[in-house]
Amino acid sequence: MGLYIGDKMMKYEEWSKLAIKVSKASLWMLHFCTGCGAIEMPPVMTSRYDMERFGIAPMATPRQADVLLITGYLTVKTLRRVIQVYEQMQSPKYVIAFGSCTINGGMYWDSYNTIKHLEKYIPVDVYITGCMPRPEGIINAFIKLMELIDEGKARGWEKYQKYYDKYKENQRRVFNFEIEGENEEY
Amino acid sequence: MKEYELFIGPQHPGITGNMMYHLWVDGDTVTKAECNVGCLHRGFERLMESRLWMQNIPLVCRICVPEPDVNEAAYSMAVEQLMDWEIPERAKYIRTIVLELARIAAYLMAIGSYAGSIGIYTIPQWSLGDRDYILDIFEQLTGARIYHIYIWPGGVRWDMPAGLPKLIEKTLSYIEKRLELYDDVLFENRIFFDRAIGVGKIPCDKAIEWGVSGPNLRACGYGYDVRKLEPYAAYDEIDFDIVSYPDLGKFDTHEAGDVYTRMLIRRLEIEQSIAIIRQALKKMPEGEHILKHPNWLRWKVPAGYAFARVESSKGEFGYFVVSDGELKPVRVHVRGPSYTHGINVAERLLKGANIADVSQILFSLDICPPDIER
Amino acid sequence: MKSIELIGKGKEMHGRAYIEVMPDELENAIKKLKENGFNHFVMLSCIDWLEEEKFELVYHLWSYEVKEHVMLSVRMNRNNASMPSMSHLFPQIETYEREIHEMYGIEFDGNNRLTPFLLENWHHAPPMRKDFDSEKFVGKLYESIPFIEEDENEGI
Amino acid sequence: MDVMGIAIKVALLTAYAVIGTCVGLLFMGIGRKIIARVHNRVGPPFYQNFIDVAKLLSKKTNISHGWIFDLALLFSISGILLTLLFLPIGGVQLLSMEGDAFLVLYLLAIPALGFALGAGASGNPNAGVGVMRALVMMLSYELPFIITLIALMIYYDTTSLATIVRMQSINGVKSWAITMPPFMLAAFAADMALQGMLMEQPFDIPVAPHEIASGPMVEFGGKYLGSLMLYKAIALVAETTLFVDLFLGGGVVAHGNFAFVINFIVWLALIFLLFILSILIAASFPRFRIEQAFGFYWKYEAIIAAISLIWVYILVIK
Repeated sequence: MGLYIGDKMMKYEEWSKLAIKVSKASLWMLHFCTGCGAIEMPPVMTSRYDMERFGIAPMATPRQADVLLITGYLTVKTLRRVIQVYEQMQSPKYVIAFGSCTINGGMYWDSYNTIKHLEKYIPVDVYITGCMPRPEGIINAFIKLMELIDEGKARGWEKYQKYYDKYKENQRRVFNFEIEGENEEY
Repeated sequence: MKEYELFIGPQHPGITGNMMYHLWVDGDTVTKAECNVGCLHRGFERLMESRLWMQNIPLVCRICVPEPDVNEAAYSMAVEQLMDWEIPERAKYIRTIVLELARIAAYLMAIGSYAGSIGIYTIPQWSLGDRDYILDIFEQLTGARIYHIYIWPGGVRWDMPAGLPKLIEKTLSYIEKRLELYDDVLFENRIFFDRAIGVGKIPCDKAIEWGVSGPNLRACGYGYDVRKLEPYAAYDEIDFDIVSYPDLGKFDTHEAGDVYTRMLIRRLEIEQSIAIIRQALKKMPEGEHILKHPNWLRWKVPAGYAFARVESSKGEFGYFVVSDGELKPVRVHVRGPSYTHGINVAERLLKGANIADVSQILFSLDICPPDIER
Repeated sequence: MKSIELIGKGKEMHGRAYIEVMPDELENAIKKLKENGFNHFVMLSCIDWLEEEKFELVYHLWSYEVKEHVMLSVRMNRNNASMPSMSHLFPQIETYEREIHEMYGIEFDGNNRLTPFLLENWHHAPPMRKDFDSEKFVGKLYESIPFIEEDENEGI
Repeated sequence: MDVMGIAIKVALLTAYAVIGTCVGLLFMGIGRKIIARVHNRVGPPFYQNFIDVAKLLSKKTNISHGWIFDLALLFSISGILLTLLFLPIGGVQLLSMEGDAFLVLYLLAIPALGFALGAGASGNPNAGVGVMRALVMMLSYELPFIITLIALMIYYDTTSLATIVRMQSINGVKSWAITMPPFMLAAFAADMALQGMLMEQPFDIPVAPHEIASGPMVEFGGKYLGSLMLYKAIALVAETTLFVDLFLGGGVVAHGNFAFVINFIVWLALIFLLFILSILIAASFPRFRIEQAFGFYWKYEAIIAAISLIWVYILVIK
């Protein structure tokens, strides 16, 4: 596959290099307000820190977005919505997860309703540590994501396609609060 | 057009955080609204029962994200009631200043997100940028931008640094100057009048029965404010007047309890808070900032029931704490103002509203879902 | 205190009136308080006293006129706990009853909206009961779900 | 017409379409920068919109909702492109005929119908509400716009856009329609209609994100959204050009051999100013409700337009 420009034929690889260049300079995000992290999103988007400098813009619907921001802890009820949103997004798509609670549960480590490791349910490309992450940290995460895209390492969406069955199984278990051995109705 | 169902949230620009409304719409009019919450339910109250009294301070501030300090204050006050502690004078004044700064920050955020919901994106950009200067003060005072963990049972964690009053004064006069700009663009805008007057009216005779509180109640013409009813911190020594309908200062008075009045009450209370902080800075005495406290790890609180309430930017915040004299609380129950505003009041107000007004009604009630679900 | 005089019993506790009533007296007590100026319903809490085998419901009311806070407390047995619903007196009681029904498993007769409120698909013990061990539950559910490791040899 | 002539014409048309798109994207980028300054921000680089479109067109999976959904976008883009090509740009007119003022009005309605088709096929209730609003908006702003157009037609006694532009360019700036008092009123009414056409506040009702999650665009993603952005860029150029042609003499100030270069630059400057005016209005006003917008156009704007029409009629009779 290729396209003639003058006497040079641009190969498919070159086109995809160009696509990588442009997709890294225009990351449209969907900031899913899943938890407290959402409070630091407005400062990042508005006049003090101004994310739009880097071509990052907030979007209204999942169809239009490239990056899904998981802003904070996820309850099981939210996870169901997050996965719906993630599946509606168009590839290539990336996930940035905020805060300690998405990494290992953070301060809600013994809560019955928050999932502890986001990685078990959807692939995550970049984590931001802290509670709360500072706006500088958020911008830093985006720049890291740009680097990863450039190096071709931000391939979470391909992993999701490849291990789709395993992810679905994990999601099904957590949605139904399925504990092996005790599934009788209370 | 036939009747259809519309799901708003949790991923929707026109929703106040992570919650959902299920609307039944006929043409342009909402015929029925049902609130669906629980997306933020972390089981806080369960977690607090399994942690020490002191370990709960970092937890409680996560209950209301835009204005975390009221939670620390209310929880500390409830514990102080059980302990029969009287906190030092200086700590009272510092608490007042912190709570009022947090109120200004929360109001700036509320005004910004309301303005976004009616489509004027300049105001959120300005007001959230200005809010950041208040977060800077917090950073100098407490070391954190959002979750301060600063108000403790028995006082405040650290004393106020010497140079801080100067910075606070500078920021306050900056915000005062900016408020005039907000007036020009939003609060004196003809289209704002057209959009907001008469929309989303809380019936004033029902307001108390429905459990409306805070600025939303004052917009209905009841001058009730916890800061006056049950003065906490240093509010009993500070001179201020409650802003309530129909006295809206330099703005025109229109209908009671509608979106317009609710937003203007918030706008006017920013000025009120600025005046309170100035007074408190002037009156603040020297002295200790915290009581001599026991070993937090082996701290037992006497048995009993205590209830403390504070006035947050969203309404009346209450903490009901039950102790049986052990290391851990038996029960901590949080009364969030959004619990009534977001479910009962919003469901009733949305019924019959125009679909274009749904989002502005929700934002003008200033619903904060984490304190509904906890 | 005014409320203690109205009901005829109770004691003061940290500046609040604490009144214990029997379940059958509850409706009349709330009605009486509401008619006498206690028109702001603050909240409805539930406490699980595991050792005593009791649930305690606390109805908090506030009067803007006399500036007084009342805690009306009702106790009931932990097994098959049920109470008549008070949602006809104050509309927001409906929501509190929904939550307590879900979190403690108390039935409220007369409340038609005891649908799942905060949790979805929940079929274990009501989580706010003291005999539900949150930490153990986390270990059994969330920690047992496997990570998805990438197969190094295959590549993507 | 010989083969060569047709080939040149086709090449010119393509060139204009490409120029129109690029100019639109560039202006949108500069507009974002200016709005960012109003917001106290730095803003994205001015070429950001080119990157955005390129990225959207390179997205991989694309969810379609059937062939009507695919066709609808094509419908919209071709409609707006045709409109652009029928308009005199800097005094140069490629496709022209008697009565093309009416034709342009009809062509301008095609994109809205395309959206209606696409949104209908997507089946999203938000899109449905958005399309209803878009159609009502069209109905509202067309009335004052048509009245001002009739006033112009009566004054210049023609239904051809090219003639209107030519008559206005006889004496350069002095003969522009906007210099005459009745047409000042008409220009005001038409500018408000332009605000509605460009879907900027206070008339961004069909795409209100907080109310209906960006309305008709709610189901467009990836390549579809990229095409939509291209459509928006062309629409911006076409609609502002229409205003320039009607009231500002099409930007024609010079006559002679290389005059078209100067005229082109003047045209570019004029549509840029119009666009900046429109986004500055957008930055300082909230959004109307749909019935308020309808009332605004049919009550105030239509009356202003009607006054100018009567005024012009009196002038012509004399």
